[in-house]
Amino acid sequence: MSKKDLKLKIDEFSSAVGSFKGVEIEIGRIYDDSWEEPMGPTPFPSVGTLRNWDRKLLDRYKPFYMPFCDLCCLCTFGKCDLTGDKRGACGITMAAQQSRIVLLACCIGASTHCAHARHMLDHLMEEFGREAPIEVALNTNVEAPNIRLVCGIKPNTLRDLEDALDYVETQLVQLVAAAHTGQEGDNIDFESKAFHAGMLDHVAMEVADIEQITTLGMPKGIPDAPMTELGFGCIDPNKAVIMCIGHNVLPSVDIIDYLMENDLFGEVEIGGLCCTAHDNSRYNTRAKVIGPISWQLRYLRSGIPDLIVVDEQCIRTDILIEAKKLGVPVIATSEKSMLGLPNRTHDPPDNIVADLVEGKAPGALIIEPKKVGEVAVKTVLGVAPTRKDYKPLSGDDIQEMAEHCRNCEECVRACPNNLPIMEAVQQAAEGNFELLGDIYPACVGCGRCESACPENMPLITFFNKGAEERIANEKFPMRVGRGAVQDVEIREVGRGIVFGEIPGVVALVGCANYPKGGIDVAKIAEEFLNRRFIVVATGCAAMDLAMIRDEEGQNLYERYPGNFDAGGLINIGSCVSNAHITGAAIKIANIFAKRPLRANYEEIADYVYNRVGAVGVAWGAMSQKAASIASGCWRLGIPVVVGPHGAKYRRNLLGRKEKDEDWMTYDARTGEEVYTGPVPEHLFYAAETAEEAIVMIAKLVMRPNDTTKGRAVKLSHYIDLHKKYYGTMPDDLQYFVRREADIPFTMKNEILEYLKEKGWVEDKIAIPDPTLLDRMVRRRE
Amino acid sequence: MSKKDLKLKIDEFSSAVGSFKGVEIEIGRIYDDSWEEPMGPTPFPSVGTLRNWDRKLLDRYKPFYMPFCDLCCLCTFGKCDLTGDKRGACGITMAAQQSRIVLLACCIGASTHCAHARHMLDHLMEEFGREAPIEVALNTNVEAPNIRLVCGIKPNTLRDLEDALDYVETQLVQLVAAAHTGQEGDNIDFESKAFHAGMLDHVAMEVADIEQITTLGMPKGIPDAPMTELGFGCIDPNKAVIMCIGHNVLPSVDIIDYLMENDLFGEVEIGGLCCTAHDNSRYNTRAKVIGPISWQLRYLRSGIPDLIVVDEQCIRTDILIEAKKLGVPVIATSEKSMLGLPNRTHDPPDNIVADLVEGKAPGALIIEPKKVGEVAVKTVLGVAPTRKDYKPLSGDDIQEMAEHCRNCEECVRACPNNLPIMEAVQQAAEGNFELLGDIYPACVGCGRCESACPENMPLITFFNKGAEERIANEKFPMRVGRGAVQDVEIREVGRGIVFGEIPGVVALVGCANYPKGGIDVAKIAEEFLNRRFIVVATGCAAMDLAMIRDEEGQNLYERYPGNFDAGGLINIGSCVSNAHITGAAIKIANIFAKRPLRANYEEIADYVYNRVGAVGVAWGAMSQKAASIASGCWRLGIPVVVGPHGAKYRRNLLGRKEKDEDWMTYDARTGEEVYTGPVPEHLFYAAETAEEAIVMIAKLVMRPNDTTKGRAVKLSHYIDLHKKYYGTMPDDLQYFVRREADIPFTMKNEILEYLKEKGWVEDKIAIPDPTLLDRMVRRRE
Amino acid sequence: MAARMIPGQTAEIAGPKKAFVIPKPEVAASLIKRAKRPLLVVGSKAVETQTMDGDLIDTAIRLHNTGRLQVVATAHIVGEFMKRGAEGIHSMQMMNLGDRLRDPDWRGLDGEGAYDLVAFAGTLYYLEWLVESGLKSFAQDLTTISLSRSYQPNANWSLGTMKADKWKEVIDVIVKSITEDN
Amino acid sequence: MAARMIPGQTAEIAGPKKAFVIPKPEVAASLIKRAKRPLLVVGSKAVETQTMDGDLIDTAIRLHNTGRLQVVATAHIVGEFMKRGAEGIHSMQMMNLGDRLRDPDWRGLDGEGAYDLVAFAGTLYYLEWLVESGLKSFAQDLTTISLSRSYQPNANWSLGTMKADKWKEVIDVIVKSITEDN
Ligand code: SF4
Ligand code: SF4
Ligand code: SF4
Ligand code: SF4
Ligand code: SF4
Ligand code: SF4
Ligand code: SF4
Ligand code: SF4
Repeated sequence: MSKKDLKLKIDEFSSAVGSFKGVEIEIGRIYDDSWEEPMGPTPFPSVGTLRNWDRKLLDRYKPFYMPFCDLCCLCTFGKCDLTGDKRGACGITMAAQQSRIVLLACCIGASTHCAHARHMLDHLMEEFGREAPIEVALNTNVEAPNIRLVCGIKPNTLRDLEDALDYVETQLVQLVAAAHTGQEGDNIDFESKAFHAGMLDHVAMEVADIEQITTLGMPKGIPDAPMTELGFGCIDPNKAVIMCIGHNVLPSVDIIDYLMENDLFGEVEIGGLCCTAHDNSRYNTRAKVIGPISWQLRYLRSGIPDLIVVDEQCIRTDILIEAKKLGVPVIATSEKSMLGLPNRTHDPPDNIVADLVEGKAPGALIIEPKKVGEVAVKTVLGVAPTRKDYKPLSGDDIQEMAEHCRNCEECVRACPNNLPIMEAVQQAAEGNFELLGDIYPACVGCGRCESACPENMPLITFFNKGAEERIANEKFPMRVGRGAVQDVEIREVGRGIVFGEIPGVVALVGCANYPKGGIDVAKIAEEFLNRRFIVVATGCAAMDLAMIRDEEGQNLYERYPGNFDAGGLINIGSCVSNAHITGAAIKIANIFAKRPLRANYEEIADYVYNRVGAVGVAWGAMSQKAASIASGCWRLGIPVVVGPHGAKYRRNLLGRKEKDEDWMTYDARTGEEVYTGPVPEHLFYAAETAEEAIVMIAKLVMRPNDTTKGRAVKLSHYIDLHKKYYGTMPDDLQYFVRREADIPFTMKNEILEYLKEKGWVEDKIAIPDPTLLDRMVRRRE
Repeated sequence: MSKKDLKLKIDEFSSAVGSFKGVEIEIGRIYDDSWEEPMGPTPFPSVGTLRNWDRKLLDRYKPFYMPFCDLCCLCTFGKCDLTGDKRGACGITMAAQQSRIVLLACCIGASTHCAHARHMLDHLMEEFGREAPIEVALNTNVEAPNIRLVCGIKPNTLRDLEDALDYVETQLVQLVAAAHTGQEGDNIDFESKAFHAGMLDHVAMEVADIEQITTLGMPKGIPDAPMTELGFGCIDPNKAVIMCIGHNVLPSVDIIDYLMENDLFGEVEIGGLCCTAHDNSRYNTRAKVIGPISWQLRYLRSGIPDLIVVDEQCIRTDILIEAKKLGVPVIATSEKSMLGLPNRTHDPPDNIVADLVEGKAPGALIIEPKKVGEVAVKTVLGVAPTRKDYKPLSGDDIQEMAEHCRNCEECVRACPNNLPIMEAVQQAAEGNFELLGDIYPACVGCGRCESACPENMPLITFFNKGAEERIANEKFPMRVGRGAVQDVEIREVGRGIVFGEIPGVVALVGCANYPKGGIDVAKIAEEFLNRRFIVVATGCAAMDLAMIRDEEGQNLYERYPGNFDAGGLINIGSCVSNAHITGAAIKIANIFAKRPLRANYEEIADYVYNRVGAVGVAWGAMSQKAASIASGCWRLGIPVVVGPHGAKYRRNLLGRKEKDEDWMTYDARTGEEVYTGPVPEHLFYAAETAEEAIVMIAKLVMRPNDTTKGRAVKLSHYIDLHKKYYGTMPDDLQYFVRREADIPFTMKNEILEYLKEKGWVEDKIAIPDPTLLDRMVRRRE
Repeated sequence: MAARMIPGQTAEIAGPKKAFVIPKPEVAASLIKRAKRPLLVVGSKAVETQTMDGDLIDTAIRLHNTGRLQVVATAHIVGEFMKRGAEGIHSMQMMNLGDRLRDPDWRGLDGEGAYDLVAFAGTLYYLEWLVESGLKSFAQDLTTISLSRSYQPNANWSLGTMKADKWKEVIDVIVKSITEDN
Repeated sequence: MAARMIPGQTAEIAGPKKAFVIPKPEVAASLIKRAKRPLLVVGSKAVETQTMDGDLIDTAIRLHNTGRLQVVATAHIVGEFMKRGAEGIHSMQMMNLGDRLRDPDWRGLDGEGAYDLVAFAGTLYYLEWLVESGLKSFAQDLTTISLSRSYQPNANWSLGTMKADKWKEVIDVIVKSITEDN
């Protein structure tokens, strides 16, 4: 399959059938005809193809801009002040500028996954052959819902994935171009372009995860994926410890292979941070998961690692400085992140090992994973013995240092969460490390406090000291990422989700930029698991939710099963596995509802939007990748809730529930436009507190298509949670109760009374066969 | 030619030779074997391939960072304060952050050209066939020096260009990914990546210009390209006036064709701004060139245009607001810049025309160029009569408005060039418009003053009024862009350039963000033309240098011939034509010096760097495209001088002439490392004044390879210009005079005395066969 | 008043248009008193913010009781007010509120008309910074006041950065002054 | 002195670390006088900048003649000094100068050692802004003073924004104070 046409002139051709001269073959677009589904309306959509769909959504969910800066500094006409109704030297307005930055962020995010997928694919095709057949999940025909939906192709082998990447790359370059000075001028068109980038991102992520699942023997969508260990406490510091950071599993795979082949797991511990950790554990559960992105600095400061291997994405860019403090070498493995290290890819391994062990070089760049495997293991075995005497700061050291505190408060001002660092340091100066320890769980580990401190106090190390005991106990089980949701699972739950009887699917994804620590993610998960929502998780969130135990000492992974069903807690995998979450939504439309999938984006998104009660939650969303992932969800009609730092993404996409005219929907049966109420109320929403978020999530799972039974279930959770966290009844039930039967039985009287006050009229809110697409109307009345 | 491997299974195949079943053909990389040159070392280089070369340059020319902002706001961990030695929450340092933004800017720039090339190519292949043979320039074999050099392929037909774009897209996505939070951490590696983006940009530009030259009958490198008219004064306001803005010629081509076919040039005037104007005039000289980017707003305010057609890049994003003030409709033609307009691509032309003429819609988005042609012409013919009564502001109006000035100085504070706007307004309030008129030539037309004015005074219109008379006379001849430099020209001048006897090639390129108006560009050009340098120009600069006349009323295009030879003034073309400038430098190495070209980047760049006395000058460099174009020059060893606003590109790349150890060069003959002096002294340099720039340019053309005769010529210009503009002898001749014979004869005594004072020693500076590449050493002694 | 134009968080700096520092508490009070329809926004940090009255919830209740302004609790904290017996406190989340405040047609929490002044207190610093940034550019007719202990550059008016004790006093003076007749 | 921390160009705002406003001319003078090796940078706008002495070139010559500091002319303007008979004025372009000032090993224009203080006057506002930004982050031990008529946030010390007449007076006081013995 190739999107290029092709003209071959073969001067001489000889094969078993005979030999010929001057054969000329001309072939147009070649599509795999083994896919009987006819081509849908929008194969390989360009920047403008889905604009009408985007504008439908953006008309309901208007951006509320919160400029993160009043200026634009993107060209030498700048800086331009865009405050209020000022325009830049290029004519741009504040609204367009904010959206432009959103677009850029989404392009960076999608490029990151796409570049990662491309890089891995080149490598994996070389190793496993271009024709290696794709295998994603057991009991699954729809192997690549995003690719099928967007591109209109059905990949069978690794090389088919290239066509998807070619397309994504071409489109991304178009989008990046649109951010140039003097290009797009309309903020809503910028938003639409950001949606496009998001959609592309899900294609790229799908490619990336398919590649690695196919070739590296990662779990193929199995609900009972094996358990691995997570946390500081799971690393045996008596072994030589390799710490792998990033998002590209390939170098780590070769480290693990080398350890296996040489039977060295008894001597060497390999622990990972961020997505590399997820993917390592999907590859081999002997690889330990240290923790999410926020643990990088604090784990380094523990002094435990003897070697650091970084690949790409979300690695601390000052890793060399930090490594130097520890006296451990760094191996960089990606052209995207070369860190100024000399390229030793073509040097003999033992030379590199010698230089690293002897400390002649602070690190090495090795692009070839196989060589990384050998060099890393040999190096760590050489380095570890030299670090036996390494001692982290003692309590006395810390007390002594703390005495130099100038009370300048710079640390607090630098802290994104305003943690009481100065106070804790002052306590420490008196030998009391309690407050330091209290900071630990709320701290996102960013190190800005240290960087700001005029006394250069190693504050992260201080917090570690304060939390010593806690850290020793940080050891939790985690089901490894299982990858996609199986077709057979979709078939079983599709009905329940679409009619609302399974109250919703909550996807906990993204990074660890939490306002109050990772524990909130676990609380959110627990609340919805208790209520038998389906909870799926990826990335840092999937780690953080592992970190609470109940009275019996069990964590959520132990208490809830891993199947995609009500009350299931599914670790999908690393960040690229997020494509399986949108994939599952797409598959509900395709497999359960039998909507045509191929290149049929609008219809599927319309289906998901109106029927699938899924909500994305990125409580600590930090990165540009998180921005593009969310953006891909929006275009597909899935609302996303973020934490308060998420407001820094420069705008929310907010519905106005009280504006009846905003919530008109076609009834596909009749063509009539009917009022369906504000469901879902928002498309992108930053909550101030976890409590607010929980209640909002419960509200956002409502869909026009809910049956009365389904709506009643959803409303009962919403009301219950509102009472629990706000201490009051919601004040907006009139928008969600469509008829009496929607009211949860146990609350009927109370609610009817409330509704009467609000002037509620039964049947004002319709329950149509809902669609936003004119063309989905089956007949007009 | 395709970079993909290919496996074809043909179930049935029937042709003249017979018919077969089940043929399976497997083909690896297919290269065109009609190119006998063997493949060089670096075909399709990846992000890291040329890193060593970059580091050699960046070791000499270290970035001096001038942070344009102390913060980073790229992720929700931010904003982070990076001042001094602070690090961001991701660990990034200030230096790396500045380079990261540079990388992003270069990626945006290169993406813009690449996306443009891709978009045009899709369209042109449809119209002219995928197999349309490439024709770039007369008397030329090396049709695509950048593509050959970088990719290692030799394009024969339009479709071959796709391979180059596929490559550029893949690489750009890798580079954008590297800007993600937590990827690259080393500032020099960021710079190297920015160089990579720049190199890719030149490939993309080359593709774009080859496409349009090949298919649209643009001049094929002819020295005597036809003259066209440039300026306000060349538009006949009595005709219906279409104003085309941007960089994509395709919609304009169809407007011109429609005018030709319907014989309407008597009634309709088509004028262009920015590169669309260049390319229109290359297509058909009846299309007029209004002016550079800076004239957009002022030309709009003249009230003359009756219809605005925008395509992409460098268009004012507030064009709809401005158009509304004039009462003229806008046609947008690109998915990159949809401006919120409804997509009318599939509506019947006459419906669109009716809506636009009747003012029912402020504009329309029409993606199909053919339809743009028809709609634009019909619309302008409908609109123009309704605008007959349009009057721009009268002197009385302006005086009356000026009286409301609050003396708040906000206009001046908003002005990038601190022009005395308030004073001029105050004069105007007294009926004296002189100072307003004085602002006109120095103003870059950005409109920020207006936007800042609390009284909303239309200040641009005020300046127009003040310069009324001048404007009426703004009508200059300009030779249209001729495209590439012919191989045969290279053969003739190669020797003179490489040995320094032609003192240098000065390329005046880029945008119009001038510190004191466009006249400086003309002055720079004139100075070097007088001295028989080769002066080439593109983009806005090629327009601005047209705008001075000598006493006989002749401008530079009239006074200097258009051939690529000493004293020639060559309008190369639009921004994408910049690829021909690097192309010419590459061809000198290949054609004159017979260095192998194919995928041989380092050697060619090393040659250009050490031997070709070319300097890029982007006096008004504004855009991200300008950043990437410059970046592509640096990697190829060509220094670039910008105006003072260019310092906003966040860093300069500066040599330190006094550090002898920085200027060591291999002698390819012996392998010895010898001191060759600081030539060229800088790689990227922002000058404060045009005078400073002129002297610096004269200095930067020196190269280690200069013959004594060549060096003497170059030194004489340098000294002469220094005396002229600084009023003194240069104080750094000791770094440039290698032996007595280098000293310009007429100045010998004076200079020898000066050198003696400085302790100059003859022969300290070597004249080797210079190279920075170890592998170019022919034998070791 | 030892007010300083130094923002709470280091990098959340002021843009070209920045809040006037409220020179003394009475000015804040008089801005609020002179407003036709003022709204006090109480954020999620109110419970942990100590004031002379106890915490900021208590202070907000005291202000609420003057009847001179409406009070809205953001996030989930309206329950805190109810626990303490306050009635008529509105509840609306920060994003919903910000989005409506920039809409000149919005009729307010009570449906009676648009607000002309909004004061913020007890918020997450950066969240207030962002919402006020949105209002600065997209609700130019609305007056915003930050009663934060740290300078909030994106408000129209802001208290300067000061110590906790000083701030308590300042808030108390403001409340007293509003409570007083005229 | 009616000094204001408002930058000359609207959008060239201050970052988290910003210049102290020089409270009175004498402070600027005393900073310069106390410096071991001060350098005065005179930019390309000097000729069009009026001072009590005539223009800024004249003022710079007056300062130069005190022997208390070195003077360097940027861009091409050293010729202006020579025309007026000044000797020993250095010439170096802004980029070359900025690049060297951040190098602690640079021995100065006279080869005698590093400067500890650099004062800027008569520059293009934005160019000074940028160069001082570079020095703020990459030459943290160097003290920079802006004598610009508008506040320059990236210097260590800057005059505040003031009217042209006022500025002339201020500059004159500074020069006088430097000229005086101690
Ligand atoms: S947009 Fe970001 S980098 Fe640019 S000026 Fe604002 S805060 Fe600084
Ligand atoms: S892109 Fe536009 S708003 Fe931004 S700096 Fe350039 S001219 Fe100003
Ligand atoms: S490391 Fe923790 S305490 Fe320090 S600034 Fe970051 S979040 Fe705050
Ligand atoms: S920044 Fe350092 S010195 Fe200042 S208060 Fe914090 S810990 Fe103390
Ligand atoms: S990218 Fe790094 S420096 Fe920039 S805001 Fe994010 S964490 Fe801070
Ligand atoms: S339009 Fe001209 S005068 Fe106005 S701000 Fe721009 S450059 Fe200055
Ligand atoms: S901004 Fe407007 S009102 Fe203010 S000084 Fe300038 S022209 Fe006058
Ligand atoms: S030279 Fe610059 S401003 Fe002019 S058209 Fe090209 S990119 Fe635009």
